[in-house]
Amino acid sequence: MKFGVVVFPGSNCDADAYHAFKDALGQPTTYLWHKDHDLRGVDCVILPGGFSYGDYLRSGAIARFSPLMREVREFAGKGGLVLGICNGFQVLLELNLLPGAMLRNKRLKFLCQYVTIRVENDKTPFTRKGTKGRVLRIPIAHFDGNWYAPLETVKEVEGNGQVVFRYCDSEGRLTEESNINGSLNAVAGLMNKEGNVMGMMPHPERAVESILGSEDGLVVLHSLLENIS
Amino acid sequence: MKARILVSFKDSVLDPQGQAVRNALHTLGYEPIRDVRQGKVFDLELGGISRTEAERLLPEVAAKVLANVVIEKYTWQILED
Amino acid sequence: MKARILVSFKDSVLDPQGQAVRNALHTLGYEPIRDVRQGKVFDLELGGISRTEAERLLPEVAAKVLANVVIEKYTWQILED
Amino acid sequence: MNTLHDDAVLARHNLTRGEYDLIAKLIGREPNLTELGIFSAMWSEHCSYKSSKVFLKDLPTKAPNVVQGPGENAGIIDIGEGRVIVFKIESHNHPSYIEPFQGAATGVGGILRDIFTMGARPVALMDSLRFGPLDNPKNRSIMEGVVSGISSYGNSIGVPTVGGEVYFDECYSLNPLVNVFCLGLAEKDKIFYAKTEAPGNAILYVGAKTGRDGIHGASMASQEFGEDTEAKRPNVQVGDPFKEKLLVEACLEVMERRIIVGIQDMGAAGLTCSTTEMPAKSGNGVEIDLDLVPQREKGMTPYEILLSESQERMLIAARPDQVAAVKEAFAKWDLDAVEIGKVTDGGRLTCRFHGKIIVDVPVSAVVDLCPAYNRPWKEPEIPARRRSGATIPLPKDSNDILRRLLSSPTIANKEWVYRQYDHMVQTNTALLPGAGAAVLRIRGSKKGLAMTLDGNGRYAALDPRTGGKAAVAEACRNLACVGARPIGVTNCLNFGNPEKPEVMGQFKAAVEGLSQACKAFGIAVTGGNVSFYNETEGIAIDPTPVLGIVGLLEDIDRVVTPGFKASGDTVILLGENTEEFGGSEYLEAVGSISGGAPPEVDLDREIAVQETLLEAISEGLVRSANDPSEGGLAVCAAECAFHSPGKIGFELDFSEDLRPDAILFGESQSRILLTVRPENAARVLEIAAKREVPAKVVGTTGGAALKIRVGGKLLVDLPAAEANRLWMDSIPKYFAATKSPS
Ligand SMILES: Nc1ncnc2c1ncn2[C@@H]1O[C@H](COP(=O)(O)OP(=O)(O)O)[C@@H](O)[C@H]1O
Ligand SMILES: [Mg+2]
Repeated sequence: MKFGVVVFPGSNCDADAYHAFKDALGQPTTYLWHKDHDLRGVDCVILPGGFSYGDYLRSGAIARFSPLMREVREFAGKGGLVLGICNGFQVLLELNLLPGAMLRNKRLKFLCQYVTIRVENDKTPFTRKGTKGRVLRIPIAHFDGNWYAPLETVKEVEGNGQVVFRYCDSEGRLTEESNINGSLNAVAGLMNKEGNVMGMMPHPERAVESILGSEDGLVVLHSLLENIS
Repeated sequence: MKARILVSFKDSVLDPQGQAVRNALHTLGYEPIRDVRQGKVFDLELGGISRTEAERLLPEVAAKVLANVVIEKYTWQILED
Repeated sequence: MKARILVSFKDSVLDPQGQAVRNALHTLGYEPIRDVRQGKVFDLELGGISRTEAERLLPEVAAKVLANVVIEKYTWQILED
Repeated sequence: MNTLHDDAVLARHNLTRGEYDLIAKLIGREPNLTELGIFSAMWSEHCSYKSSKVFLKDLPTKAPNVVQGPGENAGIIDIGEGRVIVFKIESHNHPSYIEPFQGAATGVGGILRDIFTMGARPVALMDSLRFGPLDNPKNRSIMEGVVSGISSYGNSIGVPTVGGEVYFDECYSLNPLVNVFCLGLAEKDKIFYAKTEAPGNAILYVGAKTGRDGIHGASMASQEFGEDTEAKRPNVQVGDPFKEKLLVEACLEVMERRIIVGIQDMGAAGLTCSTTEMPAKSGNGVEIDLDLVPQREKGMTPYEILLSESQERMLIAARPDQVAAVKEAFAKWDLDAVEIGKVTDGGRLTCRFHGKIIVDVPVSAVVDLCPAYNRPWKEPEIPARRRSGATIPLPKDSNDILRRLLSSPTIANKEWVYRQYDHMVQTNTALLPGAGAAVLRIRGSKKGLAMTLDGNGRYAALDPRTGGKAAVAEACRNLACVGARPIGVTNCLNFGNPEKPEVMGQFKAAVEGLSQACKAFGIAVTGGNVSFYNETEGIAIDPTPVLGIVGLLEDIDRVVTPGFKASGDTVILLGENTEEFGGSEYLEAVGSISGGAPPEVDLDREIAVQETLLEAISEGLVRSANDPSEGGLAVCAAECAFHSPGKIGFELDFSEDLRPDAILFGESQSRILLTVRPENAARVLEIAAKREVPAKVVGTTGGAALKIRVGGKLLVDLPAAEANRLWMDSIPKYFAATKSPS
């Protein structure tokens, strides 16, 4: 399975994602330059974390206008797999490929730490190697991860089972405290209705080697591998 | 031509930054400040277009780029010809 | 009473955000937008003070809390009594 | 008789009449105002080290692993397998006081440029911070601004901030310290230097446009400027981490492809510094046209263009046939590369402006001929070293003292700070903040890199020589506790006004102390930074030498962490408790004067203790290790409990004939608290005995309480969870008021 990691100016987890898919997962992986109009025949597009365009206007807001996003949109429209991590999630929201928007974390601070998230839906191309209810330990590092959407949207999203991950405590319980950034319904990961585009704030690519403290991110990576066409 | 676009959260969206500012002001004794909402201001320098064109351009730029209409609202005005 | 304080970098100070926005707008073909400076807007709700008191309070709050006058400038206005 | 500029002009340029006459002699005529500005900046304390040079000569700068010692943008150490590390520390104290957020942010930007300008990819940042006490809202807002400034720049550019330190003391209220360290990795055969190589090469300007930022306030000559120029010229720059991220990628790309010959960042003194230092190192000159320099503002004078300290700019020398490729590489990253001049022979800097030559000076005069001063110094008065018999009464309730210590901000957990920093980006951070040193894995190698920043201003204030020594000893000890051996040193020396003999005396003594310690450890100092004039209203900060020491782990899988691993493990103390209270947090906590002498540092003992630990680690015996520093043994042991999963408690038992408060809270040096499986205790004691290091079993891990007995009496008995809460909540509590309701 071939993975493509998009590089925007200001992306800074592009190399981490590349390393995770290429070395930890052992799959052919390539960088995709934001100014190109070519997805190089990849099976899955990764929008990595970082600060595309400095996040100066809003997180992900300027990156959405990159030339390559036309192809990404088409690719997603045709059912291609797209995974947005952190800033990549924010870009997907700005692109309207996922519903809602990100607000600043509830305590108005950048947060870098391990969190625990619960698999809410294991029937997705991103989680089929997980089990519903399983708790994963994966780091976050973001300022704007407080997911928000109007009430009707939230209802729809929940009704469709689009919530893939929620922040929880180590036992899998949803608590005020474990909802670290204040996201509505503790949303940590979200997919589109069709189920081929997912965004998540936690960084699975940071949790694929035991030397770094967790391998739980492999659940997402291994799941993707199951989708070989 | 000079123009200004203001972008701020819709009233229905919580504005924690504004609240933090208000709390800070209260701590410093500025009690009369009952509420604060924080937003962004963009001061634009326009050139080579007419006022009518600018009047079309500004809301377009505001809605398409400067504000995320899921959470934000905007106003615009031409300050100077 | 409603008031508004605008805070932005002094003209000679680099405004990376404004520049990034301007560059993005140019890429999108909004050439007439020659320059962008980005700042913050604070919409305040005041209570329990007179207009005269507000006129003293606002610049004080702006200079002491909302702006760092080393690099920022501010303007204020009362929008509504 | 040199009369072109009067005393007022010289004073504004911080130049003495004597220095001025020397300049006139060196260039064979009197300098015009722009040239005066150039000399003023380059001969400033910051750029020339004129007051510190004579004392810094003592520092050991050579060792077999040193590839580059002091004198370049950063030091370089060989770590084997064809790789080198490039690292350095810088202060940004004054700007951070005036504008905490931007001041600290641009400090990060500046140190990053020092590293990637040498061809290394920055892989880690650390920050050493000193603020006034947090009960003062002004200090809180400085801290809040500084931390978010560092976080904003480092996070955005994608270099993890993996460690650091924070101290609080009244002396930093009007003069906070912000020292930032950066480390980069490079291949040994791909290091770049600031050189111009040969006449005919092109000089390219890359990065942000030049504005009127940061033109040295004290050296401003206002006559030439319009009325409103002062107001227009901000002394604090705004950082643009996004632009710098592009600059990192573009610069590393042209270096990787070897399509440039030399490169230098534009830091202090901006274009002036880079256009003189680069040719000076190659014995060349440089000719530039100031009209070609990309400018952000209209109507800038040559003086302003040359002395601007706008951020995110670099100067490149390239062969004429390389220029097109360089421009193309920068264009890919949406950056301009503008050819502003060329390399000449004859060793002069000539600048053209509106067609006229307005600067023509020999670069060597600017760069190398600043006079060095042997300023008068006064040997510091050291309080009598008292090893016993503190005059303070014994504490009635040691639990209470421990509670106070754990919640003192200097000792309390610093998560409030480091969780605002992305410390994991680049996915190399094997040991996250929380331990005494950070550890990075090195891809494609078994080895690991450890790094730490340390310094204790209070010790240095009481006895600068010991303070310097102690900083080195503690830093190395922190490295040893994770299993690393020190390989290189950088340092940031924060002091008061060097024109005061007392301050100069402190400086001299501190440098001697740290120099002596580095020699004992056999490690070289590869660079650093001196920050003088840390005074406000005539009151100087405590002399604060901050050491940045990097260590190497031979086997990263053997990395040791401070947290207890299991109940029932045996706790061993290496080293010896003594009755030393001077400069301790304990004295501070009981409200006693922080007088006396700081704890003595016996370097032979220190090294023997660390070697014992390293040997035990290499045999795979050690389950956890931590060193008692601020707050002493009780705090040290408590930290091991807090870092353990499930907050494993301990029971320790001491029976020495010492004041109990000395055992619990004294800060005697050269001690390490470690745990082993019970069956391995004897072997550790054996290793210690072989090295003549005092070592003994002092207790076991387990239970849910922190328990310490001295002479049979249970003096400390606190539930681990409660103690942990005090330690965790102390700093966040101060900032709770500004928190938004969630
Ligand atoms: N300013 C800071 N930035 C990042 N990490 C910090 C900072 N201050 C403290 N830390 C981290 O908190 C931990 C404890 O620091 P400290 O108490 O100074 O350790 P030690 O006493 O062992 O030197 C360390 O891991 C350190 O890196
Ligand atoms: Mg320390």
